[in-house]
Amino acid sequence: METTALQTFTSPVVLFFVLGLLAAFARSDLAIPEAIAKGMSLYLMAAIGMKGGVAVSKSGIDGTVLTALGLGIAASFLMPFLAYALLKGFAKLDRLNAGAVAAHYGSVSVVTFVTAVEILEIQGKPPGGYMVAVMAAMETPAILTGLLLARGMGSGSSSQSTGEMLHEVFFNSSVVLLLGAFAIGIISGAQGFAEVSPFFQAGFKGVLCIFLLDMGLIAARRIMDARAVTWRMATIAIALPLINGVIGTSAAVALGLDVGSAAALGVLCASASYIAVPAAMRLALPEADPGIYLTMSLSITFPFNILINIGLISALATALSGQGAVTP
Amino acid sequence: METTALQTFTSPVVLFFVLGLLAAFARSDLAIPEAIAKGMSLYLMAAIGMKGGVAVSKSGIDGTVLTALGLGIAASFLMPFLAYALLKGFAKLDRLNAGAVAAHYGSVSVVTFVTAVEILEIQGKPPGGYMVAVMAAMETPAILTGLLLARGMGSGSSSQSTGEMLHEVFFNSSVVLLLGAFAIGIISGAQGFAEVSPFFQAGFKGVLCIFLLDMGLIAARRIMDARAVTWRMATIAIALPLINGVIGTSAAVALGLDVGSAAALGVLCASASYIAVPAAMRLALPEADPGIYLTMSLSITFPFNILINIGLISALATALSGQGAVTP
Amino acid sequence: METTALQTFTSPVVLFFVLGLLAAFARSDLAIPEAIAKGMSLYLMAAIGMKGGVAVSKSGIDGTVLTALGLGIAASFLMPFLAYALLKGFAKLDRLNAGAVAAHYGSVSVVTFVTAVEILEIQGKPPGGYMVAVMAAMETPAILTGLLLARGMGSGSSSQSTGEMLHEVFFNSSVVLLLGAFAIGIISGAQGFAEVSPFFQAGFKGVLCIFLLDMGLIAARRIMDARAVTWRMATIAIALPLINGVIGTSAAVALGLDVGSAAALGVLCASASYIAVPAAMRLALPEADPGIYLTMSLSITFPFNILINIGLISALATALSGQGAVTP
Amino acid sequence: MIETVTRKRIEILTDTALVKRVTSAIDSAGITGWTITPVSSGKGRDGHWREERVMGTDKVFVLTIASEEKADALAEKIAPLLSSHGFLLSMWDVQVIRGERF
Amino acid sequence: MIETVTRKRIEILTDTALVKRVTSAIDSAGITGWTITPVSSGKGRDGHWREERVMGTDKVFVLTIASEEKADALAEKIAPLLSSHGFLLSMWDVQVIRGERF
Amino acid sequence: MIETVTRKRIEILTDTALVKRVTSAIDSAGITGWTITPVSSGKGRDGHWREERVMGTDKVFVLTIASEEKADALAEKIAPLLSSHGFLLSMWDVQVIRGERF
Ligand SMILES: Nc1ncnc2c1ncn2[C@@H]1O[C@H](COP(=O)(O)O)[C@@H](O)[C@H]1O
Ligand SMILES: Nc1ncnc2c1ncn2[C@@H]1O[C@H](COP(=O)(O)O)[C@@H](O)[C@H]1O
Ligand SMILES: Nc1ncnc2c1ncn2[C@@H]1O[C@H](COP(=O)(O)O)[C@@H](O)[C@H]1O
Ligand code: NA
Ligand code: NA
Ligand code: NA
Repeated sequence: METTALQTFTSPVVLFFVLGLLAAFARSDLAIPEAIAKGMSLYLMAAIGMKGGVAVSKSGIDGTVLTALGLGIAASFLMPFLAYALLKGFAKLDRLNAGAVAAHYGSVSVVTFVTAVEILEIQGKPPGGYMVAVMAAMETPAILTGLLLARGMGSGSSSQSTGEMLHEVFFNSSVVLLLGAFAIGIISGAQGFAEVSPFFQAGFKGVLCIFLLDMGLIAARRIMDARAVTWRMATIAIALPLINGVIGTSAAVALGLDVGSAAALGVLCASASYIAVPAAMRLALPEADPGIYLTMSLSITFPFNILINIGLISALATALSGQGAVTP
Repeated sequence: METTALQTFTSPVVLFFVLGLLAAFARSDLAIPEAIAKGMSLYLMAAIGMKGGVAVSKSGIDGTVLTALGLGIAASFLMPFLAYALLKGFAKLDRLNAGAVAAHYGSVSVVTFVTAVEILEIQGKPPGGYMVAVMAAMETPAILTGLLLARGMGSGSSSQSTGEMLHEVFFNSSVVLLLGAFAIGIISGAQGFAEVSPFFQAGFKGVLCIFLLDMGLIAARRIMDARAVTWRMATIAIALPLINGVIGTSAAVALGLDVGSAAALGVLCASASYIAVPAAMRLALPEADPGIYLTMSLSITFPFNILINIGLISALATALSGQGAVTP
Repeated sequence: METTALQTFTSPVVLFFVLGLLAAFARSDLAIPEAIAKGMSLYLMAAIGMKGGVAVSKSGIDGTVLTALGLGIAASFLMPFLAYALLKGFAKLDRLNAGAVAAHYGSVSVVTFVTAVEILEIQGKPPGGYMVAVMAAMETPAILTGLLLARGMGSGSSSQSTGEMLHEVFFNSSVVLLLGAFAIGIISGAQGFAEVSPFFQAGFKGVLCIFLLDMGLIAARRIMDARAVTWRMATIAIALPLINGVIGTSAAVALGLDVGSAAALGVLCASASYIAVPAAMRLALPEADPGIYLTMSLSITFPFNILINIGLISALATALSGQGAVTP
Repeated sequence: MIETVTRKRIEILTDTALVKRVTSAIDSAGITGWTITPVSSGKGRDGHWREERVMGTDKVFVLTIASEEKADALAEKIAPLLSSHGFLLSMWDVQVIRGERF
Repeated sequence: MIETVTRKRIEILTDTALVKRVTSAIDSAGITGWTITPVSSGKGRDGHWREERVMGTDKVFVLTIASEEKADALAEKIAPLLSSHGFLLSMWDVQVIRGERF
Repeated sequence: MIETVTRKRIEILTDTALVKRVTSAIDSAGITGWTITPVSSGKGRDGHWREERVMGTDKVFVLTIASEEKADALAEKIAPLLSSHGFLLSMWDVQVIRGERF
């Protein structure tokens, strides 16, 4: 654990995130142009999608893959209920905002996942390539649960905007790009990937550094501006990744996933969306306050996961796998 | 041919283009920021220019190079006449729009060329490095012919705007960047290129993937919005690349170019500009309708070339070269 | 010197800068999107910072490093006095503008430094990695001197804007990014850098090419528009880099720096800021004319340094070091 | 002298995600066109926001020129969404040439 | 109270490629300055367009503030190009400080 | 018919580096909000400038809607900076819905 935590904090990826946080807290004017930040996020999704697809084109799809997919989808559907209960009960949020926030915690953060993969690989526990598909599958179910919670069953929402929203949910740009690149990875395989790997593979960690620098800047600036977030909400933004991480990792180990994949699934459960879900919420629940859901997921949960929780989940996965198996 | 077509469709470059088309048809909100797209197009032109220049710095300039240059320039000057006749006769376009569209089909598409080079290299028929110079030389002559056709000889256009237009034609950014980078490639040679090849060479195919993703999105969105394009125009947008491709390839083989270079010249003839020429037309013929020329060249001809016609032209070049030579 | 000058002009990095100058003088519409240019400048600073940090993590900090740091800081504080005297005396600038321009010449240009490092490495005289820290340390002192000169000691400036300005000076984005990446390089060391080197190291020269293309475009366009710059100011914009370069190089050799580092320090002294200082001046001296200080530093001094002065300084450093040492 | 006529110019600040709601209201008010311009940041009762395209917190201005009558119809349609969707609407008279097209 | 004077503000939507036509009309009308702002997309009689910088289908707003007299001169100059070049022009009265510079 | 009220719309062109001077003047005039939009280039008495983000020569429009009284207070505050800081200010009357929030 010691080495783990230390390795985390000597990785340039994490250090650039810390630099972003510090620069924003010092009120430096350092800023990445929005077009560049958007371009980097598309690059990261295309690259991670392709790499996952190439991995699956080698390993094939077996029972473990289907188990992990099923577990991920179920988690995404169900996690918002717990989040909703805490948000209404403890943080006193109204139904609308509680449902919107819950959707974020059921869904996933691509960058948290990617950072976890980097860290797990350094620790010698690389997750399976199929985990990318699991991640893509976990993006949307939580949105449906969150809307259900926010609006109630017999909601009077116009069917037009529901259709628009469902379309947004299933064809939003991150889902399309992740799954599209995943399919391209499967079709073109290792040979096709070789042609483009200098771009998608060799450049990956460097781009991730600059992207995390930007995320650090944005997360810190947002929390300095935050008005709507109370200490109760902040507490939940720390508690949920801990709880969801433990549940996800334990279930994954219990169902037989390898250490790395179990940790990755735990991280997915622990992470909160701040790209796909906010976009869907703005359309489907425009009355909900982005100042609450973005600040919680991006400014509290995201740094907590990157800096602390990935390390904890990785250690937990190792411990649990060690108990269940003879070989460490 | 079978393997050829198959290889085309397992190449990530082509698959990303297909992904772009599909995402746009599914009305996904996936979009590449405009600044990034523009940056990628500049990168591709700088890289292809340099690579061509380095190749010529090795091979030198000989009779074949001059033949190819002459053939390309002649084709660019002459092809608009055929296009114009078809556009006026068959598609019933007025003189102005027929001339504007004809200019596009006489000029070339850099990205179609680049994609063809990638595919030809996979097929073991790499074109000569000098073809980049041929491409640059083919960009502008067609613009002059197109304007002549659109305005007639004794046109009453003010001499001020003609001067402005001619300047735009010869100093437009793609010509300057392509030829400039070509010259840099010649001057700095293989040794100078080695320093920058990780950027310009290793990253090339990956950037091309993302750029083609964007082109797929734009082409499909444009055709879904298209109002001005009739089925007759659409037919011409398929017929011209076929006809021009056959003419260009045959002439190139007849004049003794190697298979790869002949196919590349065929592809240049078959391709239609959607970067340099639209910009010139907007200045020189502002009354012509971009909804016609951009939709035809970008949304019909471009995908047709990428997905089908490059394969056909490559096969034709091989067949024709096989007839003329003893060695296959 | 002959080979040196020749090598400079066959390096793609310098050739792209020349291409930018020529394209702008020919009034081509070639332009790099602003977001891309900004992104590239951030990339270059992050990369150069990290590389310096990694070098220092290997070599450690010794007396030479501290000497170089002290020399750089002293030069940055003191050089504006000479510049100010010349600007007031010879170029007849008023106090305000003379102070503003002087601040630019005391501070440094990151891209001039980076280009010098590339050229010195080709010539087999790589500067020490710690020179990056020297560069970062030289950015700000000159701003303080320049303001003092512009406003006088007992200036009536409101304390609010002074505080704002000092904050800008010490937390401006280039200082934060350079020093932050430098620290990351030290912490993560060679092993951490290995992960991200395909991005930060392999891509570096290529990005520098495109960035210098843009700088060439901007420098030439600005001088064609220039109204405020007289021939006297232009003369100073050539004289100062010559004088400061000689002073800086000689002092560095005298204090025992190796050839490469002495040349690099000379280049830093010779270079004029056009990123950090203009931003600070706009805040602190909004009445000063950017048309003067940007045109002088960016359109005259910068090209002069890139095309001629780096070569001169390198030769001077070699000559001086040769005199002082037995081994060449 | 060129002849000009008076029309209303309406400008609506909206989240990028909600642009379609605004433009379909414009279309259904029978107005012939609209133009969208980018916005970088702002401050209101809900505090400060910045364009963060990755998170989708970017806003745009939708502007349209129309006859007074159609402009009023549009305002009527948009008014209920002003609070719930965080729109900001202002309108004023402008002179245009070739007024028949608006 | 600060003294203000009334001037005309003219806004012209134009293709990026044709900006120079507009700005030289402004210059030749004797107006002291202009400012260009970006535009992302729009819809008109010719259908929908989007900024596609690679293809050069981007548009901008050119805006200028001038005395009524100069503004009319400009409108006169631009009017013939409105249809053929797809320009969109609107103008209205604004108050400015230091009116002598316009 | 929707009820509208008249407010002043103020638009200030400023260097990006000096935005905070403008927005704090707005805040201290008691105005509830402001919006910033990008600008690409321009020409004035000091010649032509272009957005060059690397050099920090980019400008923006800061726009704010306020009651006449607050708008005048703001103009008063900004006026001294117009020349020294190169600001450009124009204002005009607009109609808004839900006028109580401005
Ligand atoms: N009524 C309108 N209000 C605002 N912008 C318009 C309007 N009509 C047209 N436009 C803009 O002007 C462009 C050209 O219009 P058109 O010439 O009608 O195709 C459109 O794409 C819009 O950006
Ligand atoms: N008459 C005008 N109309 C619109 N914008 C102007 C005008 N005059 C100046 N500007 C803008 O204000 C900036 C500064 O102007 P100046 O202080 O005159 O150099 C210019 O670069 C333009 O962007
Ligand atoms: N008085 C105002 N003038 C200009 N823009 C405003 C004003 N009030 C609000 N805004 C803009 O509208 C957005 C939403 O405002 P609000 O709904 O008050 O949070 C703000 O972020 C600003 O961009
Ligand atoms: Na989650
Ligand atoms: Na062609
Ligand atoms: Na200096």
